[in-house]
Amino acid sequence: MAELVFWTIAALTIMSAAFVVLNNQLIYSAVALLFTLFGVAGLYIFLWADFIAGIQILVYVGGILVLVIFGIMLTNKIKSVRISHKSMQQGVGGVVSFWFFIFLFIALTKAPWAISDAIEPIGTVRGIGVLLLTDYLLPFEIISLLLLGALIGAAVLSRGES
Amino acid sequence: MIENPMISFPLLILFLPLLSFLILIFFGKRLPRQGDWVAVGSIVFTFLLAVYLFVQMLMNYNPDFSNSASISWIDLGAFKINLGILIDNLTIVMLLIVTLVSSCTHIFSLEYMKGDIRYNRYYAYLGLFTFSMNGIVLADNLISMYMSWELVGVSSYLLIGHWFEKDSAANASKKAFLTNRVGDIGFFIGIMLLYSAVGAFAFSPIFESISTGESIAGATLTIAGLGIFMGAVGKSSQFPLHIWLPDAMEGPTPVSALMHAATMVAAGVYMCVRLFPIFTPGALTVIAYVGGITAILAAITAITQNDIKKVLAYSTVSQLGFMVLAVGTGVYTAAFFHLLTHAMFKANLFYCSGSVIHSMHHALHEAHDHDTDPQDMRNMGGFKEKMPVTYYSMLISTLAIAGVPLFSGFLSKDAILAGTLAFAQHHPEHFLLPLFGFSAAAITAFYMFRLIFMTFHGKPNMKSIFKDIHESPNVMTGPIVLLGTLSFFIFYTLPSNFNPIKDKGWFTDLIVPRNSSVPGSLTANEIAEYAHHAHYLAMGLSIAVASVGILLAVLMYFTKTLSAKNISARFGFLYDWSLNKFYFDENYNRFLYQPFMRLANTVSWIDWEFYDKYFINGFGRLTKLFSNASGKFDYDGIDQGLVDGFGRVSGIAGKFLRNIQTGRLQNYLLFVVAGILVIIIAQAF
Amino acid sequence: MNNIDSYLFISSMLFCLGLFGVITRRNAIAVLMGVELILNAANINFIAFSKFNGMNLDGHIFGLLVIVLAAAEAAVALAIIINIYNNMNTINVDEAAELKR
Amino acid sequence: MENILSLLIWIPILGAIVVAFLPRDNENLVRYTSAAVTGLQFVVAIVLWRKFDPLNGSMQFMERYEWIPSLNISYILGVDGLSLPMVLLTAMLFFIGVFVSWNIKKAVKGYFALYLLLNAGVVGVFLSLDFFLFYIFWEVMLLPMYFLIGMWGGPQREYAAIKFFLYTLFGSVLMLIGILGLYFTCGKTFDILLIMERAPEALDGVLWWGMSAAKVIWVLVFIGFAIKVPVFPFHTWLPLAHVEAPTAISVLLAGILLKLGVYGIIRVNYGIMPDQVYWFAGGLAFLGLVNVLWGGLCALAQTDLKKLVAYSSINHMGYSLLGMAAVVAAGEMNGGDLKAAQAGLSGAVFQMFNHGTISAMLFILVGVVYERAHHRDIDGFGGLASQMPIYTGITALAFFAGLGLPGFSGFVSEAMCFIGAFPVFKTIVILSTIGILLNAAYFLWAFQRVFFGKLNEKYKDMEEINSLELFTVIPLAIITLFFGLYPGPYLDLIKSTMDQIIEKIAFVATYAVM
Repeated sequence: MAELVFWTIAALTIMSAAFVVLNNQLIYSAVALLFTLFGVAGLYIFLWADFIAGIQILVYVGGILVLVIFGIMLTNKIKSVRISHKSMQQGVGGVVSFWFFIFLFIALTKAPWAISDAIEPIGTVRGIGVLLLTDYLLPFEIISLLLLGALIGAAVLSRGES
Repeated sequence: MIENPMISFPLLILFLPLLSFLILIFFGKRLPRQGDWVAVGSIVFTFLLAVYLFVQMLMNYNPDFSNSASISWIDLGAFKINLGILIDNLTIVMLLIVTLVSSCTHIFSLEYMKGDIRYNRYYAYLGLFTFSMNGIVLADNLISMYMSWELVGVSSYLLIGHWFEKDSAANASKKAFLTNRVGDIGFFIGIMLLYSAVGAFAFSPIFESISTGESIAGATLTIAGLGIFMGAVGKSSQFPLHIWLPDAMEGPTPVSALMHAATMVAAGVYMCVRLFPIFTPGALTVIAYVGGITAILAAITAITQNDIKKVLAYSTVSQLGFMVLAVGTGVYTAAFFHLLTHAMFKANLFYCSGSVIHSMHHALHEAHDHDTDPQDMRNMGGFKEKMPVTYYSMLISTLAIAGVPLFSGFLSKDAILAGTLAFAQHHPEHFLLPLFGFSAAAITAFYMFRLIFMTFHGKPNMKSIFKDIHESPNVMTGPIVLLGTLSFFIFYTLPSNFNPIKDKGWFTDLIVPRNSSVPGSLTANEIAEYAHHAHYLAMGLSIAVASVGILLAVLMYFTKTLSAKNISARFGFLYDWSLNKFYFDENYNRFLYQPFMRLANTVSWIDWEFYDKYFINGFGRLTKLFSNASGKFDYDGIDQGLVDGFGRVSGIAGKFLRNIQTGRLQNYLLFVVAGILVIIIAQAF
Repeated sequence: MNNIDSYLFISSMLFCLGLFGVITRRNAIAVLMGVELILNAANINFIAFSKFNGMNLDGHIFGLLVIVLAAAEAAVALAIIINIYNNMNTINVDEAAELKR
Repeated sequence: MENILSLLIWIPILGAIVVAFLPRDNENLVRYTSAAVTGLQFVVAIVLWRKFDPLNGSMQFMERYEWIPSLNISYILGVDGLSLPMVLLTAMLFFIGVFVSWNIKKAVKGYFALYLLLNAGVVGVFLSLDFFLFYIFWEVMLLPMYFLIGMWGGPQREYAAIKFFLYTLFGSVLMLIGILGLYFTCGKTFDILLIMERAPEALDGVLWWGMSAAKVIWVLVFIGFAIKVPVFPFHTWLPLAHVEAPTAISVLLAGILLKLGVYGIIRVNYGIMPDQVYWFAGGLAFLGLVNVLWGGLCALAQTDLKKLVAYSSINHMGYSLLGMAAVVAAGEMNGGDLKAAQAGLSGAVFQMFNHGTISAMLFILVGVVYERAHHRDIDGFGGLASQMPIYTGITALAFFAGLGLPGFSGFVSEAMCFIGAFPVFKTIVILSTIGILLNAAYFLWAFQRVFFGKLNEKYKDMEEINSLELFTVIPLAIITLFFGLYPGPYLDLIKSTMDQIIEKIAFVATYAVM
């Protein structure tokens, strides 16, 4: 059962991702991205990463995706939902991407991964919290600063020339 | 050491005038009466100290008295200079002369310089002069003597140039300093020669070392002596450097009396007397000739001068020549004796001339006449009644300088002439020396009486101002009377002798000649012996020549039985030469000064216009040429050919590759990924 | 679902799709979406390795950081895009080929 | 106080940085800051002087830090009797120079920043005991000078600046070759003291292109320093640079930068290659003679007051060269005359100090009259003595000091140079005494033309020298007078160091004779 669910989610993720990159209408791409993000969140759950999954939905779906949609709307004179956008060098791009995937696939099957088993934790939040405020305090602070900088930068940039 | 009055008093005498100089130069303008009382007070005080020393000397009556003290000035281990003072009878007498004449000058100037625009400076410089002159007198070594020597030159420069608004005064001061410097160079070379041989600057080690004859002797010593003597030539205005002294009369008359008659110019003679032991017979011969020639040349020049101060100036030069002649013939104490008497009567003569000029000046001022020269004797005449004190005092001094018995000059001049005569008797080849001496003596008598007659006798030549001529005030006549009195013989022959024609007295007792340090020279005794033998002959001759001189002057200028015009016309070129001072200035100007300036200009031209412009900048131009050539090669050959060849190849390649550079980010990304693929493939195989 | 290969397979697929999107899309926002896909693929790897390496929470931390980074990136990128749009009236990356000039 | 020497160098550098960050508009702040910086340096220099032990002739207050170990380059500082008076003079003149340049109007901030940098360079050269450091400071000095002449100078300033720059650069390149020669022959070290120890043996018998290496290095280094002195054939940059530079810079050029040449010759040539002194002394004395006469004659012919003073510098440095040549008197073949050697070398060092104070005074005074009249033509004045008595008095004092009047320090040192050089170089010294006359002639003639005679109507409203200008001249006048009357303190300060140098040179002679 779990196996089935897993593969369903995997398929949903891949399919919607394909839709994102292949579809010609921007808004549809954005909506397809929603499914991809949800799918990835699902995969996180399978990976016992409950906290990350939550964050994935909160930040990606709640934040980034909304931002993207706003972006789309702000940059197009919307007359209909069908905001078309063409692609280019699809042939060459496809070939290169495909061969890239082939090589990655070969690599991941051939690589001798060091695996060690573990039991499912009761929750990861506590562990992450401890780690963030002990070992990873500096990255945490830096990323906060970065975020702050990005916020200010974004605000300054989008204000335009005035 | 400092408690000893024989050391501390001379030091006071030395430094008090310096103190006065410093006070006046910095605060003179702010002091009441511009501070003249500071200067006069300090100098009179030093005079009293000098009198004290003099009295001490008379009371001791010790001809060998000597006292010295010194401090270390430079001490580098081996190289040492000690500055010190040396006090013996010679020094004390000289100090007395300097302070006496200096005091008189200070007092005399109170009236003479009244209302001058730089009154305080004038007194300050007098202080500086007195300090440096005392420095020469007291020096116990060559270095301090040389230092004071130069300082005297500077104060002379400042005082001659006191009225620097006049170009002639400015020129004269510069000329005086530079001419003195020429002499100083010789002096300094002499010092270096002595030091490098002896290794000391102080007099006594030098004398000792010379007397051993090992460190320095022969020609070197002669040259060293002549070098030192060159200093005296400059300072005492001897031929051929005598040209500055007559010009120096541009300074105020009291200054001329102090410096250019009594003290500063006597410094050279004083130095020769002080350093007599180092002169070799060869050097002494040269000295004697220099003195002789100076005496006669200057005397001849003095005959025709009309400026009252110029006559006195040439007379001074001539008298200094006498003294140097005496040093050269070995009777150096006679030279010093003449220095002493000459200081008194010549200073007095200058004061008297100053008094006359002062009076003339006032009279001209009253008459609103600014063009007439107040110093020209042709504008004077008949002042005898108007200025009796000046007249009689001047007459006495004139009698003294002419060498008339009963007066001081007779004694000293006689001693010199006796020495000269004795010298010639023993060295007949030098017969010219007494000839110079006696003829100069005759001429001196002549021109001095010419001066007296032209100024005080006869009819007034300028009626317009005659009524305003009057006797000078007491501060001026005081020094005149004092120094006039001192021209009598009696002051020099006391206490043992009242005979007016014998020079024996305190002076000859206390200032005794010493043997020369140079091995093989005549001893002092021998010289004295010879001179003694010649004494009566010399005395007779000197009285005779003086009478001839005076008689001629009387005939020509008093009774006018002989016409001066006719005689001058008969002598023709000699008169011309005398009137033009033997063309010294003109010839120096043409053969020394002008070529020198041309040399300077040429050197400067070579330096700036030629050497720098063409040679140094030529390097620059050469470099530029070279760099142009290499630049051409660089550009055309290497750059255009080789480097641009690469460039062109890459240009073509670039044009081809440019097509790939689309400027689209995604293209580049594609290439990146493709590149990664290629790498992976390459890795795989 | 219990071996790492499957997760890696999914993530590599997601990565290649994202790459394809970044390479081919003209619209800058679409390119941005491709970038998001790539970031997600990377994140999956982090979390997967974290699980199969003895439930090491370090991977989670990195995942978290990546998400924050993505958020920041999206914000800035969109701001830039809007700015470009205001200036050039297009957000097609090939039209805004300033690099070529 | 451990690092008092570093303090001397770094104070002005920090000062330059501070000045560079001051607001451009507040010119007075810039001036006061510079005055404070140089004043502080002066105080430190005085402290150094009080702590200095004059009985010890070797280096004192040594500082030594590794800098670039791979090339054996270190940061070594030290001071001895030769450099201490120069450091004092430098600190004092730079302090005074700030007030001399008080009236600079153009780009005040830049001027003072460069000025302080120059200060650091000069002090650095005097203090550094590592050739690499020495050379760096030598070049550091050059650059600000170029700009100070080139931007704040007179009408021909660019030409003068570039000429100065190229001339000096030419010299320093030759010097660099010499330094590298020493570096490679003496075991790859830049440490001057170490080279001093090793050089006589290391250079003994070494031949380069068939010539003795020691002689080649001597000549190379000598030319480098000779240009700074300046010695006769390399002197033509000096009048131009002096004339065109602003007053304060002329003061520093004459007062300190020329001394670097003499200092360098004594420190490097004498210190490192004492055996070659005998070979070169005759030439040195001859160059001294040429300097004296050539400079004197040129000065006599000048009509520009500043140029006259500039040529008088050439003339005066000639005496110093003469004195330096006198050291050889200590050698055995010259009779081991220690007296003459001491007199000559100390005289030369003293002369360079005295010329520093006297020529500084002269340039300041020329600057004063130039500021009022805007020209320096000697014949264009006349009678100023009646209008400006104080100025005249001070100028007379400076001129008399310049012509070597007893009572002023110049006399003492000139006399010592002459007396020292006389036993060995009789003819040369006798000829160069003509210089005494030339000195007097050009100074007095100029003095007469400017100050004597009737007052030129144009200048009847000329202002008297003001108190700021007096403040800059009077200390120099006092020093000149003091050392003229009592040279003891100065000579005691340098005595031990001079003795060491002489001893070394004398020792080498006995060694060479064996």
